Amino acid sequence: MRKGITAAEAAALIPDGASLMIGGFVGVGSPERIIDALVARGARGLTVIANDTARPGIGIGKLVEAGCVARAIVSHIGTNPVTQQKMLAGEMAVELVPQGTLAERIRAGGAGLGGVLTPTGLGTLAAEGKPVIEVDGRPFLLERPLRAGFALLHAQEADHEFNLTYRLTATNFNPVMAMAADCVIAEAVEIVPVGVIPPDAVRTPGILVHHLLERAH
Amino acid sequence: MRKGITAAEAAALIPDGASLMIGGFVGVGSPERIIDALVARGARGLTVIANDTARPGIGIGKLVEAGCVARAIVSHIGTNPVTQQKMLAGEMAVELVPQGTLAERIRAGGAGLGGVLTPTGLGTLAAEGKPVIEVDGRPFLLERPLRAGFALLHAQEADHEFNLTYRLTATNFNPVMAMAADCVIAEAVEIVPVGVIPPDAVRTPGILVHHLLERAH
Amino acid sequence: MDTREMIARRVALELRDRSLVNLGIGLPTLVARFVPPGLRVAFQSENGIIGFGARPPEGMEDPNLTDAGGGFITADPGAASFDSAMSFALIRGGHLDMTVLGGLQVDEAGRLANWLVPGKLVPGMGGAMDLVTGARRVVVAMQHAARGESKIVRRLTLPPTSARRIDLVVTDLAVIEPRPEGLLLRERAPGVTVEAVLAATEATLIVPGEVPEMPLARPDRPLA
Amino acid sequence: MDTREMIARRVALELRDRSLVNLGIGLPTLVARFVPPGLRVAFQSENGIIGFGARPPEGMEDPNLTDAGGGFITADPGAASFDSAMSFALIRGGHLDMTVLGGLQVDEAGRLANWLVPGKLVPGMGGAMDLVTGARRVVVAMQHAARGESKIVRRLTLPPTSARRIDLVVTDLAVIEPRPEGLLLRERAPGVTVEAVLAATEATLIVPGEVPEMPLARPDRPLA
Repeated sequence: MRKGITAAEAAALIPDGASLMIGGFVGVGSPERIIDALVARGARGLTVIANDTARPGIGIGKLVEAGCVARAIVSHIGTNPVTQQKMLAGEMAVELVPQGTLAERIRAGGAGLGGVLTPTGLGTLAAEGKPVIEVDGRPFLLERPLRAGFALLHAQEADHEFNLTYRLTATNFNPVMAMAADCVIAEAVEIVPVGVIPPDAVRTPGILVHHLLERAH
Repeated sequence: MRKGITAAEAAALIPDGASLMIGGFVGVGSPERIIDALVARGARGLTVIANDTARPGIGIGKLVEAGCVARAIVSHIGTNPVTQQKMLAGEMAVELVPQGTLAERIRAGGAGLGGVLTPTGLGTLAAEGKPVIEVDGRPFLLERPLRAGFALLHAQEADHEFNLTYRLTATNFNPVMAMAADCVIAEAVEIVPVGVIPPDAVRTPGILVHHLLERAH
Repeated sequence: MDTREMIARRVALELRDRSLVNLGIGLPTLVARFVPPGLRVAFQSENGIIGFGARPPEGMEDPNLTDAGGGFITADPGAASFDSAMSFALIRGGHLDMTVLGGLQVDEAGRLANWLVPGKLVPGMGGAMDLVTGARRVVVAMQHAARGESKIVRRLTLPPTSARRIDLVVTDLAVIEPRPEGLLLRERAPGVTVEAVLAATEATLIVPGEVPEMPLARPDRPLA
Repeated sequence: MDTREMIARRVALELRDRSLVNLGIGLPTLVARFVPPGLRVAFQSENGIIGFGARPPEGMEDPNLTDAGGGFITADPGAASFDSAMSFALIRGGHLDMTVLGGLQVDEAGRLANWLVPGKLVPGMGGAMDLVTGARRVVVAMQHAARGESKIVRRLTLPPTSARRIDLVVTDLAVIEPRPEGLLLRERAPGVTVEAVLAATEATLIVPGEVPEMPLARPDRPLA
């Protein structure tokens, strides 16, 4: 049985300038309590690796608006005009990665693979500066693995050994990010006793999770 | 709602000389009914891609004993002395692949990736003849994707849209193989109505499965 | 019928039974409303679900069940959900039978540009590059022209989404099939002449002897 | 106490609280019996489970729940199961804190050979190459010699399992730590002299001023 921490304690673990992977897809499946605590402590200079920057007022959008984010590595910013304004104003750097490549680069970072060989992006701006490797006569882009100092996850259920489940489309990037960071912090909708989640339903084994937010009061 | 087929019908779909991925780990999680039907129809010249060749009388071991297998691409044959004898007698070719590399090569085959960059096997016999790619100054072996004509799977539950679940350590290679073959044939311990398996419990979406064995009589 | 509906109805005729289809945001989403009766099509949303249905009634939305644009959806019986790595393994691995996407330009080589207008706001490619590269069939659904300028061009002036040649373009004026030898004019919209299509098109089109009118429903199942 | 139990007891002292550990087939499996009390160690089996327990009573075996050798196991509360791709992502990705494996030879560079004897039957590497390459700490548990020949050799004569230098060797005679400068003799088995270890070892060992006797239990928790 492991003890949870508060959202403020989680935010205090994350120094200014840290790199964070944050689960979520247009805000669905993002760890809102940890994000709120990061905004509350006035975090600065963060690098955020995520699918997108959500919308103003939602998920990662709150970090962007509060000026916490110096750099975003994402597949799109189309849903967040604040990110676009900050990028054009030079207040925030944005690196765009095709969504499938982003998922696979994070997976490679967590799985100890040296990179990703993908056909996606060949012949486009996404290929600029990247090696092309031929395998059996077909060209593939070599994309580098991604890791981060922290992964901030949104789970559906957690048990007191920090095993996690995810729900429907709130799953998205959370499981791959759980493998690819030095420190993994999760918040869950529900915390259940150990043994309640069947072994086959666990999507992230608790041994991968360093901290779990205690129940919200 | 889709209709199942018999084991004999499944075996009739698979021509002599076909390449098959077969789920299972020392026989646990192998599709025994399809295997029995292949033995019964006297299949010949098969290439089997699997973790291992199980034990005599069990799973893939039955195919080996019956002389159905011309070539095996596996991580070990240590549990099956019949495979070892056939290999030494020149009746069967055996290609050994590190287990994690085998899983990842199959995953790459199913995920449209050009190959796998792994540190496993560097400086060993497993590296012979394979390119070494440097990424950020670290060397990785480039291993090629694996695909097969057929994947033969063992599932726990299937519904009538052929969505599949797996159970405990009978899961093993089944889910990755479901992605990496031209024709996917599954047998399940239980067949349940559509809608009974929650979306989050489905491990292989039914759209990937071409045929399901009807209930055993 | 507005032109958006017309385009969606024509694209829907490209759907095949028991296929897995991804619809892009905007016009392509409309295609789901016109699935020919009797066809069982599984729709994938790249944020992680196969087998989703229309927006639920008010008050029955689930915050954990949305499409790639963040809009609420429902799950049909037999739906399956999964993470982003699996979702794009399906897309990149050739398991997606068809994707329908919007477009900014298609050129004579059949290349699509649909993610970036240099000098303007940069939304990002999202899943578009993977979809165009990985889907077995790529259908582009778009207006033939924007602000008076043809979107079917000789050569892309906007950055391509993929080097891959797409399979079909359906516009408010025509159905065009990119082939190795060039853009083939397959059909014209109801009431639109071949000459009108050519006049509205910057690219050179290959015009066969007969160019039939675009069907908007299957002959055996007339338009409702 | 036989030498296998002695080796397993000594290896068990290398276990750390809240760590993820993979035990190879054979001698290494015994280590699970000697987990120091109070330590919570999660054992992984590479066929797809974390948190498994001992063989169940007769009649309670589950055909879907076995270890990597095919032997029946149980699931502890909080266990998690997964597929082979995930299992080796854990191993290769540095999530496995320690693996304990058997060995055929360890050489002065700290390289391990444990999967192939040329000219004999070829069992295959199974998961060994991934485990040795990927685990944060690799501990080899083996007899010091086989048929009179030292298994701690100057240079491997058998094919290596990985180019990686392993972290510790525990034998019936000694505990040896491969370091960049060579093999350091850390401990000797109870009642065995340094001279006896050196005489039984083909490789050159670095011998510090004092070589203590191998502990078989933690000082605060004496051997039961």
